[in-house]
Amino acid sequence: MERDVLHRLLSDMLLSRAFEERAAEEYGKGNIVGFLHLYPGEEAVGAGVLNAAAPSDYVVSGYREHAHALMRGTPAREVMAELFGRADGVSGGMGGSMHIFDAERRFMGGYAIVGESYPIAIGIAYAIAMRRLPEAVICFFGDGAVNQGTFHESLNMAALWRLPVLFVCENNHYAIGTEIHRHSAVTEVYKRAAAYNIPAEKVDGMDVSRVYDATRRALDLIRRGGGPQFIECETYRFRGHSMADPGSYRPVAEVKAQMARDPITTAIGEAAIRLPTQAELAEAGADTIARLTARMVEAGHLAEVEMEGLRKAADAVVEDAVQFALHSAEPTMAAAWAHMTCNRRDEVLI
Amino acid sequence: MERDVLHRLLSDMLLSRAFEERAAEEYGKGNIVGFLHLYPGEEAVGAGVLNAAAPSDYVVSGYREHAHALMRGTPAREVMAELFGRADGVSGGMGGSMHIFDAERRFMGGYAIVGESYPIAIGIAYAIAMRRLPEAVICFFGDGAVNQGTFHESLNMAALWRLPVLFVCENNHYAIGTEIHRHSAVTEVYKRAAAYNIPAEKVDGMDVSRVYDATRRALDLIRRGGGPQFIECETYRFRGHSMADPGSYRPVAEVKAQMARDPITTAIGEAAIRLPTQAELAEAGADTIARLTARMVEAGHLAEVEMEGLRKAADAVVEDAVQFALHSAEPTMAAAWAHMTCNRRDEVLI
Amino acid sequence: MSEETLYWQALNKAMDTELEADESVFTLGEDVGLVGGSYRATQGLMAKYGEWRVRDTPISEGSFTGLGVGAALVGMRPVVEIMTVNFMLLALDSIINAAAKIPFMSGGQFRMPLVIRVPGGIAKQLGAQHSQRLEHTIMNVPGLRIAVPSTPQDAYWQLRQAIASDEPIILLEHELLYFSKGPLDILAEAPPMHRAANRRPGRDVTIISYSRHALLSAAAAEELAKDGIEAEVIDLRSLKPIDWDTCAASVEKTHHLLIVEEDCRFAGAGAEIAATLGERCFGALDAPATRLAGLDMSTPFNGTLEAASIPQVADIVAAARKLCRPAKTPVAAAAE
Amino acid sequence: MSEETLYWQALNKAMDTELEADESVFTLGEDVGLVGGSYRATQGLMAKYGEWRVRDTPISEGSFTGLGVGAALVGMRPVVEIMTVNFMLLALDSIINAAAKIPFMSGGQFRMPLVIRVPGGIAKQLGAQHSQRLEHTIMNVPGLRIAVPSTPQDAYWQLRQAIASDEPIILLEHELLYFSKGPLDILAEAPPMHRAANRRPGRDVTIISYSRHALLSAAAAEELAKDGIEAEVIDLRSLKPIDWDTCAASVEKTHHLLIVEEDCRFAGAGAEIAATLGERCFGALDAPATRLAGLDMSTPFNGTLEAASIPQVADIVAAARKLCRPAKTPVAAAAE
Ligand SMILES: Cc1ncc(C[n+]2csc(CCOP(=O)(O)OP(=O)(O)O)c2C)c(N)n1
Ligand SMILES: Cc1ncc(C[n+]2csc(CCOP(=O)(O)OP(=O)(O)O)c2C)c(N)n1
Ligand SMILES: [Mg+2]
Ligand SMILES: [Mg+2]
Repeated sequence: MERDVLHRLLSDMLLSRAFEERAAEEYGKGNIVGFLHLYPGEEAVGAGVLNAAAPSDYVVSGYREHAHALMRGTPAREVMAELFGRADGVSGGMGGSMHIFDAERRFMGGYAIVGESYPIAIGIAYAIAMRRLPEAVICFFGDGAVNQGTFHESLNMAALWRLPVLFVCENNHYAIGTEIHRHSAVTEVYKRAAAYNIPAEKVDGMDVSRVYDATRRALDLIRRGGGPQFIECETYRFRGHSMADPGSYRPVAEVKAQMARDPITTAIGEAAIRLPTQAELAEAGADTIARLTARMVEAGHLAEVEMEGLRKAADAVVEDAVQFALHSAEPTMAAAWAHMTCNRRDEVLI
Repeated sequence: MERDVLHRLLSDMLLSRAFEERAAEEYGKGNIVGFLHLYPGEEAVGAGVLNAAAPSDYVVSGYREHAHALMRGTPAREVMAELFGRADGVSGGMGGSMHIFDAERRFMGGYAIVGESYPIAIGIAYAIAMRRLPEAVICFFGDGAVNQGTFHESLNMAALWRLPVLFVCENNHYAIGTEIHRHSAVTEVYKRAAAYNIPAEKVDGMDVSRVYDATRRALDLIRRGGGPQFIECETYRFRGHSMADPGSYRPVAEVKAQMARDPITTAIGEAAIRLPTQAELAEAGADTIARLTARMVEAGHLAEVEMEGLRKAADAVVEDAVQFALHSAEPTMAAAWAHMTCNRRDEVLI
Repeated sequence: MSEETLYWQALNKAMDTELEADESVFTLGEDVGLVGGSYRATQGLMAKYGEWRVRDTPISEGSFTGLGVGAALVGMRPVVEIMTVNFMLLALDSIINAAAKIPFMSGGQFRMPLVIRVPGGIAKQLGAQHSQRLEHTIMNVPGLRIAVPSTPQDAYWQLRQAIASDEPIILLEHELLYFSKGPLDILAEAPPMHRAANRRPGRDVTIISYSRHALLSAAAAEELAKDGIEAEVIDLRSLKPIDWDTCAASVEKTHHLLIVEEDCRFAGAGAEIAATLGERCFGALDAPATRLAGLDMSTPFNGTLEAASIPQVADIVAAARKLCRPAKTPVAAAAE
Repeated sequence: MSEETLYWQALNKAMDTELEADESVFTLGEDVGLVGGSYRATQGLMAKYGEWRVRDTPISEGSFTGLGVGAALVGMRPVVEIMTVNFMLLALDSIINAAAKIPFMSGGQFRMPLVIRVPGGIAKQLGAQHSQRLEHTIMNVPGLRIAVPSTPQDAYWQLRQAIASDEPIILLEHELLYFSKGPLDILAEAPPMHRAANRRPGRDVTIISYSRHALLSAAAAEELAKDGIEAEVIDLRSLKPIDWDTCAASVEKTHHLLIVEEDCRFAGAGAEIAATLGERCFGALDAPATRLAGLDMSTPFNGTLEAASIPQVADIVAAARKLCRPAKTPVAAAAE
C-alpha cells in the first residue's frame, strides 16, 4: 500500500480518535447533550471505506456517523458545532449528532432509526442507475441493524435491479448490550447476503488497509456494472454504546483484549518501516496509541517529528473545532421555521 | 402411501375444488362480495400439509385461507356462511373470506396484510416453547410474501430460539401479476432459509403425497426439538389472483400447461391402480378432473361408484353449505359491538 | 374544453403528462407496471416509458417507500403507489421519520419532492384490515402535506401539483371513486393545492367534508334544499394544511357547522376541524360544532353493518336538520 | 404505607409482581434482559425469571411486537417493550392491523391480553427522530386502549391493570418521568384504569392534560393561585377511552377549558378533547375551548429551540390567565 494513502488513513483515524475523545469531554462539560455514540475502536472501517470512495459517491450512515462525516471531509468545525447544536453546525443545529447531513460532500445523512438507511441508500442508487452514472452509494450499518426487515427488503431490490450500492456492515458484535450470538441466528453476517445473490466478503475491520483494499475492489465491481456488493468488517467499539452506556454487559477481559487490537496501532505499524510484532501489539494494552507510539519512535519506525505532527495536527483541528462551536450562535426559531418550510418555494399556505 | 390417507387427501382436494368453484358462482350471483382469493390448482399443498398435522398443532394463514380452514376441518357451512357475511359464519360475519378464524381447530386466522402471519406464528410457537408442549405451528405464505421484512425478522427469531414452526411457502410463481423472477433476486425460495440456518427443502406442490411426506418429516423433526423447518411447495393457481383479477398477465400457454399438472389428477392417479401416463396427463388439459375421471373410470383405475361417491359427497357438502349460508341471518349491530368489546369482561367504560 | 372522465383516467392522464414532461419523474409500486395498477392509475405507462420509470416492486412497502425518499434526495421526483392505505402502516417509518423530517433535520439542505399515492377508505366488504381510513394517523406529522381529491378534476390537478412540489405529499384517493365520472378540463387553471372548494353555496348550515364524503354531503344538501334548508358544502381537498379561511368564512355566515367524515370519530380528522373552528368561530356558532363520523369500530365484513358503520346521505340529512332546527317538530318545520 | 419511589422502580415492581404471580406473563424487547431496559423498568428480572420470561430480542420491532400478538392469542400475557415510541412506527401493522382487530374479526373468538410499553416524548436533545409523541397516531384505532401514567403510583397501578386486562393496551411512558419521584402505596386500591384524576380542585379554569404535562399543569396552577386564579387540573391518565364525565363536570363548574399537550397541535390528542368537550359543554363555556400544544414542527436538536417547541409552565400560566381574564389589564386583575 502506498505510503501516502497510509498517511491519509492514519491522519483520518487520529483525527477521528481525537475528535471523539474531545467530544466525550465536552459531553461531560454539558456542551454536548443528548445521545452521543462514539467511534473509538472502529476507525479503521470508516477510514478504509471512505478513503477508497470517490467524491462523486454517496454515503448513507446511522447514528454513529459523525466520525464518518469527518473522514468524508466535512470540516471538524461544522461537525462539532452540530454536536453543540449551534447555527454553524453542518445541519444548522437542527439535526444533532445523529443527523449529520452534508449535501456538498454527498453525505446523505445520519439516521437514528436502525435499518432506515438501507431503503434510502437503494433509492439513491436507483436514481444513479436510471441516469447511468458511474457513481455508487455506500451504506453503513451495524450487526444489530442486520435483523431489521428493511435489510431483507432492500438487499433483495438492490440485487433484483443490480443497483450500485456497497453495503458495509460494521460488525462490532453488539447491538447496545446484546451480543451477536444472542441477536442473530447466523453470526457471520456476510453469509446473509447470499440470500439475495449479493457477492460478499468478510474483512478484518481492525486493519485499515484490508478495509481499504476490499472497498476498492468492491467499488470497482460496482462501477463495472456488477451490481450491489457487501463487505462485513469485524471490529469493536472501545466505549459503551453511547455516552449514556457504561457498557457493563461486556466482560472486562474482552474489552481489554480488543483494545489491544486497536486499529490505529495497526495503521501506524503499516505506515512505518516494519510491522510491530504480535507480542508488541499484545503488550500495548488499553492505551495503545500513546504507548505504542512511544515505543515505535524509540525503535525508529516512525519519525518522532512526523508522528507528533500528525497527532498535533489532529489535536489542533479538534481544538479549533471546539472553539468554533463554542463561539457559534444558537439557531433562531425563525431559522427553524425556515428549515421546516425550505421546500415550499413561493407557495403561500394558510 | 396408505390408501386411506390418499382417499382422505383426495376427498379434501375434491371438497376444496368444489367449494371454490361454487364460491366463484355465488360471487357471480352477488351472494359473496369483496375480495375472494380462490385456491384451485394449489389444493395439494393445503391437503398434504394439513393432513399431516396433528389436531394440537396450530395453523396461521393468509387471505387465500378459507380452503385451508376447510381442509383443517372447519365445517363447510360455517366457512360458506362467513364468505356470505352471515351470523353463522365461523367469524360471525365480521371477518369475511380473508379472516377465517376457528379457535376450536386451532386455526389462528387468515391475515390479509402480506407478511403479517410470520410474527403471529412465531408468537404462538414462543408460547409453545415456554410451555414445553409437543405442538407445532404451521405458517402458510406465498412466494410474494417472502419479500416482506417480517419474513426475515421472524425467521431469524424462530431459528435463534429454536421455535417449533413449520414455514410452508406456497410458491405459485406470482404475486398478483408480478412473476417471481421480477420480484425476487433468488427465486428458489427454500434457499433463502439458509440465511437463518433453517433446514429447508423444496417439494413438488402439485403432488400431494410428496407434500404430505415432507410435512410429516418436518413436523417430526420439530417435535423432537429440531427447531423451525421450511418447506417450499412449487404450485400454480389456475384462476386469477382474486375474483377481481382476470390474470391476463400470464401467458395462456403457461396456464394451460400448468392446468395439465392439476394436483387432483395426480392424486386420483395415486389412489387408483396405476398412474396415468404423461401423455394422458398432457392431453387432459383444462378440464382435468372431468375428463380424466371419465377416462380412468373407462380404464377401470378407479371404481366409478367410488369416484362418483367422493365427488357427490363433496358436492353435497357444498350445496348444503350454500343453503345453510343463504338461510343464515345477518349479524346485528349489537353483535358487532359485542365482538368489539369481547375482551372487556365486566369493566364498565365511558 | 371539459370532458367527462373517470377518476382513474384523470390520474392516469396526470401521470402520463408528468412522465412525458420530466425525466426525473418515475413511479413505482406493486403491480403498477405490467398490470397497470390495481385501480388502473398507471395503465399503459410501463409500455410507454419502460420498466425503470414505471417499476413493479416486490411486496416490501417499508423499503420501496424509502427508496422513493432516497431518490427524491438526489433530485428525482418519485411517485410511490402504496397499493392501499392499509399497507401504509408498514411504510410509516420511511414517511414519518425520513421523508417528513430530512429537509428539517438537515438544516434545509435537501428537498423532498416525493409523492405517495394511496387508495383507501371503505370500499365494498373488504373486511376490517382492508377498510381503513388512516388520514388521522398522518395528519399529526409536521412536514407532510395531504391531499384528498374527490373529483376527477381535482385528482388530475392535485397529482400534477404534488409532483411539481418539492414537499412530501400524500394523495389519499378513495377506492370507491376510481370509477366515478366527472368533467375534466386539462387546460383549466388549478387553484392552489390546499384550497378548499365551496361545492354548493348555502346560508343555513356549513357542511365540511372531504373525499368521497364530500360528494355524499353535496347529495345530502340537495335533499335538505327540498326541505328549505340551504346547506353550504365545503370540500376540504387538503387535510394538511386545512384551508381555515374558507371554512371560517362559511361558518360565520351560516352559524352552524356539521363535519362529515368517514374516519372513525374518536380522534379522527373531524376532531381537528371541530377544535380549530370551534375556537376560531366561537362567537359565531349558534350550536356546537358537530361531528358525524364513522363508528369507533373495526369495519364489519357484513355489507349491511359495513354501510351502517359510516355516515350515509340520509344520516347527513338528519344530522344537518337536527342541527338547524333542534327544537322544532317535523310538522312545524314542514310548515315554514 | 406509601413510600417515595422512582417511576421506573414502580414499573419494575409492577412487572416483578405480575411475573411472580402468573406464569403466563412474560416480557420481551431490545435489551430488557441483560441490560435491564433502557430506563431500568426490567432491571434484575432476567436474573430472577430466566431468559424465556424476560427476553432480549433482535432489532426487529415489527416482528417481536407481532410475536406478542401471537403469544397473546394462545393465552399468554406478553408485555412488549418497544425501546422508544419512535420505533413503534415499525410495529404499527402488528398493533393496528393485528392486535386491535383480531378479537373483532374473529367474531369474538380470541382474547388479546397484550401490553405494549413505550417510552416517548421530548426528552433532552435527542433530535427529531427520537422526540416524537405519537399518541395521536394510535388514538384513532378502534380496539386499542392507551394509558398515560404521570406518577409512580399510576405507573404501578396501570401496568398491573394492563397486564390483568384481556384487551390490547399501550402504556405511553414519558422519558423524562422515569427518574421522577412520588409516593407509591402498593396496597392502595386502584381506580379504574381509564379514570381521570383531579389533581387539584379549582373554580376558575379547567386545565386538562396528561403524562408529563399534567405535572407541569399542576405546577402552573400553583403559580396561578398566587394570582388568585384557581385552576382545576385534570390528569387524563387514559387517552383511550377518555373519561369525559370527569372532564365535563369540571368544565361545567369552571366555564373555562385549557387543554395542554406536548403533542403537535395540528390533529394532536388535544383536538379530540377540544372537539368533544366543545360540543358537550357548548352551553357552559364562557370562552372557546383552547389548546396549548407543541409547535407543528419537527423537534429541533438545539436545546433552547427544543424547549421552546413545547409548552412550559410559564406558557401554561400565561394561557390560563388570558383565558380567564381576557379583557382585564394586569392591574385590574391584581386589584380583584
Ligand atoms: C428501529 C430502532 N430500534 C431500536 C433503536 C435503539 N438502538 C439504537 S442503536 C441500537 C443498536 C444497534 O446496534 P448495531 O446495529 O450493531 O450498531 P452499533 O451501535 O453497534 O454500531 C439500538 C437497539 C433504534 N435506534 N432504532
Ligand atoms: C402488505 C401488503 N401489501 C400488498 C398487499 C396486496 N396483495 C394482496 S395478495 C398480494 C400478492 C401476494 O402474493 P403471494 O405471497 O405470492 O401469494 P399468492 O396470492 O400468490 O397466494 C398482494 C400484493 C397486501 N395484501 N398486503
Ligand atoms: Mg453493533
Ligand atoms: Mg404467489
